Amino acid sequence: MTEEMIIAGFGGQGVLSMGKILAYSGIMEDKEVTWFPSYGPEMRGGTANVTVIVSDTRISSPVLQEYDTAIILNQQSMDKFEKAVKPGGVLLYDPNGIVNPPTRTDINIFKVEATKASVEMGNPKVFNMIVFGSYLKVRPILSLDNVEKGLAKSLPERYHKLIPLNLDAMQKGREIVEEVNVV
Amino acid sequence: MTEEMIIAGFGGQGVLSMGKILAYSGIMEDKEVTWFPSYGPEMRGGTANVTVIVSDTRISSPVLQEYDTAIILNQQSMDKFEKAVKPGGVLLYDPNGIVNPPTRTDINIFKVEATKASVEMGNPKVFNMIVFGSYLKVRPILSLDNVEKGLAKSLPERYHKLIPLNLDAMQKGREIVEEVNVV
Amino acid sequence: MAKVIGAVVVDKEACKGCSVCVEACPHDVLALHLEVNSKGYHYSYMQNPEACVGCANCGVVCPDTCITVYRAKAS
Amino acid sequence: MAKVIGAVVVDKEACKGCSVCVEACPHDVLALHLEVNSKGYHYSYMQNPEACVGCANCGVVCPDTCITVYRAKAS
Amino acid sequence: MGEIKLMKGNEVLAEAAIRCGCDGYFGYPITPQSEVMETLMAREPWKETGMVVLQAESEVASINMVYGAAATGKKIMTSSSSPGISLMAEGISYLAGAELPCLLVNVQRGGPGLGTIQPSQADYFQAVKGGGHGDYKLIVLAPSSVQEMNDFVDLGFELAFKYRNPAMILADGAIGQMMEKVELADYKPRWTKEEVVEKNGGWATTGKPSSRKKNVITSLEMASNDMEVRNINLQAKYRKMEEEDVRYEAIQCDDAEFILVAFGTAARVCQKAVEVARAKGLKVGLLRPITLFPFPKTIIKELARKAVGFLSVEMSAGQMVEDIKLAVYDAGSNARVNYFGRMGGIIPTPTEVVEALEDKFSWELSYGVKRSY
Amino acid sequence: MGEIKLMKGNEVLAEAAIRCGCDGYFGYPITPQSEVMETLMAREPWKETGMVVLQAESEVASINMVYGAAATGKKIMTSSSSPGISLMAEGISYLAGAELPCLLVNVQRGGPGLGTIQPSQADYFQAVKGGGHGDYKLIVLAPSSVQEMNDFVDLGFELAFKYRNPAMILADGAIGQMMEKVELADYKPRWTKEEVVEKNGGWATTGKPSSRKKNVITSLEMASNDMEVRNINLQAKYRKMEEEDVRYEAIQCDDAEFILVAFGTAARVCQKAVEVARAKGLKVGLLRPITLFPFPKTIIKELARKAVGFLSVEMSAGQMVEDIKLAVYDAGSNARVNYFGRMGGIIPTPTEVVEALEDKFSWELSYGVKRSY
Amino acid sequence: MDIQDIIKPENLVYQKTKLLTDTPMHYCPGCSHGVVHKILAELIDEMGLQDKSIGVAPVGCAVFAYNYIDIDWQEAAHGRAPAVATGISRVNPDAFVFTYQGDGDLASIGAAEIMHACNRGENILVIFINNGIYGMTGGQMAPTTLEGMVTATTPNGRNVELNGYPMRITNLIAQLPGTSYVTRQSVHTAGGVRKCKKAVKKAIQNVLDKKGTSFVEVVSTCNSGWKLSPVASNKWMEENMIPYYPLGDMKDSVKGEHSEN
Amino acid sequence: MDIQDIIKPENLVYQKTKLLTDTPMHYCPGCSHGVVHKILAELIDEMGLQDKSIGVAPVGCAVFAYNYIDIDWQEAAHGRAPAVATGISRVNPDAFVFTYQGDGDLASIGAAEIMHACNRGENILVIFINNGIYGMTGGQMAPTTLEGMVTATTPNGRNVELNGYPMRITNLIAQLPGTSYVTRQSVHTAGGVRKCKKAVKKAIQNVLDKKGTSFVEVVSTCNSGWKLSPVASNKWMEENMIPYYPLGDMKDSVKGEHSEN
Ligand SMILES: Cc1ncc(C[n+]2csc(CCOP(=O)(O)OP(=O)(O)O)c2C)c(N)n1
Ligand SMILES: Cc1ncc(C[n+]2csc(CCOP(=O)(O)OP(=O)(O)O)c2C)c(N)n1
Ligand code: SF4
Ligand code: SF4
Ligand code: SF4
Ligand code: SF4
Ligand code: SF4
Ligand code: SF4
Ligand SMILES: [Mg+2]
Ligand SMILES: [Mg+2]
Repeated sequence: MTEEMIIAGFGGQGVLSMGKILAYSGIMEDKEVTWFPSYGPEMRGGTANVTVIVSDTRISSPVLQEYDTAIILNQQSMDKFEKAVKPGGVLLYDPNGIVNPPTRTDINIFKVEATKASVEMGNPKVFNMIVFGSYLKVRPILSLDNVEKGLAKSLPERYHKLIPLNLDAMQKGREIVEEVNVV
Repeated sequence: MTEEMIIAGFGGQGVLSMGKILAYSGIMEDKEVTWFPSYGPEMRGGTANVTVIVSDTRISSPVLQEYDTAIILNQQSMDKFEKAVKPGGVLLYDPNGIVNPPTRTDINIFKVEATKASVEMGNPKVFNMIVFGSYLKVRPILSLDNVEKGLAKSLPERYHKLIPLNLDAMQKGREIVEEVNVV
Repeated sequence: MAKVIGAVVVDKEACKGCSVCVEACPHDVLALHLEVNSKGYHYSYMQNPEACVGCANCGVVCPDTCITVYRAKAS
Repeated sequence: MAKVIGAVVVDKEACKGCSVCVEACPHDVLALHLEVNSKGYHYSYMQNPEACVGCANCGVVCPDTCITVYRAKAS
Repeated sequence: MGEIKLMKGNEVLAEAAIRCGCDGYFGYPITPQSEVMETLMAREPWKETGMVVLQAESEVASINMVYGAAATGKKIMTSSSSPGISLMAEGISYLAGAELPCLLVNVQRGGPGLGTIQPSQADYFQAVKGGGHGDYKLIVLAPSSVQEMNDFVDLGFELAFKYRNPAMILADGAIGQMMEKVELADYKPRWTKEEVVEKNGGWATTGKPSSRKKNVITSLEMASNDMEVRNINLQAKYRKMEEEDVRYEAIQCDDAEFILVAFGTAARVCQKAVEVARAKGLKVGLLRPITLFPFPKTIIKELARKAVGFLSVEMSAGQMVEDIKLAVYDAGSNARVNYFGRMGGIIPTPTEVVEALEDKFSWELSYGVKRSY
Repeated sequence: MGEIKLMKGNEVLAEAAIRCGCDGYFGYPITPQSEVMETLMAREPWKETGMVVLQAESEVASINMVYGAAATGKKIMTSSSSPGISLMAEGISYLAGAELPCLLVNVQRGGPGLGTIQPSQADYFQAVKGGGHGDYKLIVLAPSSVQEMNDFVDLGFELAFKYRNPAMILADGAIGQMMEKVELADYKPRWTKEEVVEKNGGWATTGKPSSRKKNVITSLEMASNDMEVRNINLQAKYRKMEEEDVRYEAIQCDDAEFILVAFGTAARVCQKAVEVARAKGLKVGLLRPITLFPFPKTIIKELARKAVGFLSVEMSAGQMVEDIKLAVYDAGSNARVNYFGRMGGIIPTPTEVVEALEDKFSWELSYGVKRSY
Repeated sequence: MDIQDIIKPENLVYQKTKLLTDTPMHYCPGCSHGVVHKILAELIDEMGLQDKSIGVAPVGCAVFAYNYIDIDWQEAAHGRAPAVATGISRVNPDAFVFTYQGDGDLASIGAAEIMHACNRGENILVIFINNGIYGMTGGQMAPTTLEGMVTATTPNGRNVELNGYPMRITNLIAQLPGTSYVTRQSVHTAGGVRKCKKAVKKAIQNVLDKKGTSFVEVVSTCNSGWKLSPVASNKWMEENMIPYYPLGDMKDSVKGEHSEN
Repeated sequence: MDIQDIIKPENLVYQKTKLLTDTPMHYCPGCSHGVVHKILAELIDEMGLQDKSIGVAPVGCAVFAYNYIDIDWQEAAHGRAPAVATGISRVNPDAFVFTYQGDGDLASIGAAEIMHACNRGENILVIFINNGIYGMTGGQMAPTTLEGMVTATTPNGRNVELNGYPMRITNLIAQLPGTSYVTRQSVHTAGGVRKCKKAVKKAIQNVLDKKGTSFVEVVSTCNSGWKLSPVASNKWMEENMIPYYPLGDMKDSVKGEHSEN
């Protein structure tokens, strides 16, 4: 199994930490992982993205041109990464702020109203965990057990009390994700 | 004709400028010349020397290990350069301050009491020209005409009035130089 | 004395929603909009247009020079 | 009050003939020798040894620390 | 087994430094390696192991702080990225000239000039041929994973002290910025004052006791003869490194007709390229130099006897390819050496590498024999 | 014929700069090249031609002053010696990245570190492979006489402007310090403001008139793609230099079985060595690269077809020898390439060179044939 | 009167100067850099200096300044802008040359270059953006970071014992005989912006009059680095930065006048 | 009493300290460097610091200082002695670390390093030999060269318009909060030498007491560079250098005290 993915959105949406939890969860399942962020000043106020690879075997390049899965959280990232999803791959997005939704017909497109749901849950900070939950629903590459362990590992001790809230958010994401049929 | 020589003594004895006049005189005679000084802080208060090569043909290295002629003006230089004169070559020295005079028997040794003579002439500054004169007596590689031209070239305009004095000093050197027989 | 009235035009797409103009306005004319522009910023707009006196403070402090200011004598 | 008398020993070979000690001596004891040492320097020596009071000024200012100073009560 | 963590290459450098008993880090922020110092500052090792961490006013200052601290016989390091390393050129030449053990890290970005902050390998020449003046060599280690970022800190210090020579970890922005699983080393205590004196008291400026002559750290010799002796000794040391401390990894080279040669991030890509090529039926292997100096000449010479050709895959305009050619030349082989690379911060893809291989060796691939001249 | 003078290499650099219409010199004192600035300051060219001469606070400042002034399209130069050139590494990489024409002079001394002030050629790698970070090349000219110190100032500027690239004169302490007969060039006027705009207004920061877009001098590209394009363009420019501007001198190479390869002062020595060797009946020639980059590969390839072997004679531990080997390798020749050199400020003697030749090629000299592997 | 009646060309009182390009600035929302750029652009326009101006951009957040003001620019190596400007100005004595530098650039890595350019009295304007931090590289300590201030390299606050003291480099600059006008300004209020503009105008005029180096420090915010909102940053700056870096002219004289010390 | 009666061990009042080695100094006759070396050697001996001392030699005439004082030494790159000393001192907090630097080394190429080491309050002693010239390289202009002074690079005298102003860097150093004791001395008279020694002693004690950076400028001669005899140099220095660089303590406080500016 090898999952090559990108998570892309605004800085501040928790893109990098979502990737980190995913990678840690992979480690808990004894997989090889790489996590490679966009870096540098272009991040400033603009977009942030991270490439995550989870694999059973040694991983070659941490930087990719094509992805099995793209999680897309703003319009700029949609413009940049929709075309980079491998045929047959997955594109998961939050429609909030997306003016031009994806149009490809050779990939599987899912949408999750995570912004809305996080506001409903009264905590915009769990936004990324809702997205993460919906991703795992669509691509069940890791056991939820190990994801919980990964979460614990990637959060500093003092935030461990927030784990249940995060798990709830993930559950929410599993529930609200829906497939989109491009016509 | 190729003359490979070193002039060595204290800083302040006019070693470098003697070399320069020699080289300029060479140019006046359409010869190739190089003039290569010792340089850097070791000069400070210590010894100074210059390697001069005058040749009919293109000159290779400006730095030499062996010399046709060595003009030696203090003990340190004697210690360093007596051994570097080619067999059959010339060593010319001023005995002032020389504690250990040269001992080689396979070279031609000349001495010139230039310090003394310059004091007698009432002008210690012409010391180097006395030495230069004696050198040209021993090694008449350049015509005196061209030496006079070389002198004019190497002195700034405003010192040209000193040329006759310098020529006198050279004449003095020609007169007082004497061969030394090592026994 | 004729009353001076003003108005500003905010370049909505250029605005980064920093709120510096909001703070700088002596007459509480400006506010950040609930909506975001295409870059995701809550942009500045005239919430109380009638209060504007065209003093240009907002324009002067805006780091992205998004604000054009007009002033006229009230007729 | 017993008169203090001094004497200095100049390391002739180490001396560079800079004359700083000569200048520093309050009693004009020192001078540069007409002779040179093996490095060609006119070295410092006690020209007026009787005038020395052993104040060590010469030693203190000598950059090459060539001067050793002695002082005794005149007997 | 040591502690397992998910960490960035840059963070691991900091962690490994603390754990291997490093005494001091001096650095100046620059992307993409600022996390090294940031991690150290957050970890506050001065409270834990006594390790000193100081943000210098510049890279020029950093490298000279390293000089001063390393000359006291302790384990000292700095890190920077390309333009910052250039500013260290004089200091590095001094360190090499004075034979001071220390660890330098270059997390390379694209040049020349201010360039880009994206990963690059275009400082290979600077690292192995000498960015500074004079004849000198650094021991250059090229990690290709976060784990090696961890391991090479200790190894770097070990080699640096073995030879009294600066060692450099030549990484790139990708290895510095990416997170991978890493097994951390156990803590080694810092050398005590006594241990420092015992190990390095023969040359280090530890304060002169009456029992020994003064120790002087310098790279200056006024007399050319003395300076030449220094140089001869340095060269002898470098030959010894070439004999004793070459490191590389050879992957599927045994039956390979074509050898990809790549280090660092490019080697990661090439590993995949080998898979892709083998799947196509091409007999391709990968030689990954781990020490860039001393360069793995001997294995290249050996491989040159059997292989049809080498493809040097680099994130530069082609620098290491020269060292491969030199090794092949020395072997008297007529194996062909080609280059493929990307520049300006771009990492090549495995597919590109295989295509380049097929393109550059199209003749050999058609005729299946070594080209003869 | 121009004015004939007896001058030091360093003095001539200054004189030639004034005469060729140089607009500005920025430098910092260092032995063995301080006479360059000293001569300029004594000549006061600002009164004569308008040329500016400024003593900077450091070499780091000098090279960045060169950057600023050169970016306005004028003829700007600096000079230094080895440690000072190392300090310029970042600035040189910036100059190359921003493609600024200018003239740099390195009057080399022995390294590494503070080293010695005596002549050396150990900065060859630094000059031709890149002391700074990133993929870039300088045009490198190696004078071997005071006359060439004169001639290469104008030539250096010419090439620098032809390619919008920094050029370097790589001299050494011997050439800088020695006096020889030199024929000075006639005065060329400095470019007027209009001429500067006409020639370089397309890129130089001359002040933006409304008639053109703003000119920006930078080496930065945030996007890797753009940075790669810059690099590709740079590489294309370097290939063009290799095609159009290689310079060398071949002495008695026509019938030579053995070729000495040497530049600068070492080439002077080798010229004598050729005489000595020929007197012994050895068929020896001398190839003197004048441009070290672009390196005279083609002639080496040609010579490699006939010659038994090459001996690279250097005042370093052996640096240029690698470029000779690379050229021979590219030629597919099996001519042998050896190295002989002295370090630390020592100039080899002609006799030593001939002995080294006889020693290193004793096999070939006995059997008179090319060694086959 | 309706808004649309006011928004008419004849009522225009403030708009973007044409010397600011259309390229959107890459700065974080609320960053002081944008305001200072605007001041410069306006003055270069108003004073008719576009064809005489050569700007020197630093390495720092303002590295892309060259994209925003429509004049010729050079991008200098980190800290070396004063040397670059010296080079330009010496061979183009009639150009209006200025550097635009951050506190890391000017006071840390470039300390020697700024001191010496000012000591030589280079005929240039120096704009010094003191935001107490390294903005571009992600918020590390700068020489001007205040005691106790949290940055990426002082995560527990600047400890002066370990990290040294916040440096008032402008005070030192003012004492160098090569400088003629040295002032400290801020741009966080409309009044501040207007005052600062006046100061920069005077500084530019000094350069045109060849009076030596003019130096304008702008005490600024870096809300990203400070991890505060732009508005909160301005407040924090007023309460913390300005007391340590008090605003006002520090020197207004002619080049060559020696300091008292 | 005969001279030979006076020259007896029991009458010895002044001799070369044993911490000065037997290597003859390479300095020109009468050069101030030798005197300052002697002061340091005597104090290190008297204060019992030989095994704690690590000296940092500059690039400049004093590059060979390590040959003359019998302690451990490091030879630093030109201008970088304060960074080198910082490195030493930070990882060896109990060592007595000092730099010995010339005016070119400290005030020109090394301006950033000295300012920052002093600003951080590194616990080191800085000896600053201000002879107004670059001695080692043959007498070029230094930042401290006086107006009108002839050097190899100002053959017609320093013209402040072209070459900038003589820099009183010590005055600036004194204002940095990291310094505790900053003083300016001279060694051209016996009294001066004794005073200077006292100052250096105090400075060393400050370092031992971890009070921050101590800085001793010694206004010096370079008779070779000045092209005067040693004695005439001393006179010239008194008449020209000292008025511009007046002697005396500039700061005597504790680290962390801020300057007035
Ligand atoms: C030689 C070198 N060292 C370090 C860097 C990394 N770097 C880029 S900007 C910067 C500091 C920026 O801070 P400042 O000058 O205060 O500007 P700001 O971003 O705060 O406006 C640093 C350290 C670099 N590009 N080059
Ligand atoms: C990087 C570098 N630049 C320049 C030099 C040449 N250099 C050696 S000493 C020196 C200046 C010495 O002057 P100063 O520091 O005043 O010491 P002094 O000799 O007067 O005691 C210079 C420029 C060098 N060695 N290294
Ligand atoms: S012009 Fe003045 S009153 Fe009107 S919005 Fe702007 S700041 Fe407020
Ligand atoms: S100051 Fe400018 S960018 Fe900020 S909110 Fe107001 S209009 Fe928008
Ligand atoms: S000890 Fe005093 S009196 Fe005696 S020679 Fe020396 S300075 Fe003169
Ligand atoms: S001060 Fe010392 S070196 Fe100078 S003359 Fe006196 S004894 Fe000799
Ligand atoms: S990081 Fe700071 S200085 Fe840079 S743009 Fe953002 S707010 Fe401005
Ligand atoms: S050159 Fe000057 S500083 Fe150097 S030793 Fe001679 S007198 Fe002293
Ligand atoms: Mg800043
Ligand atoms: Mg000096």
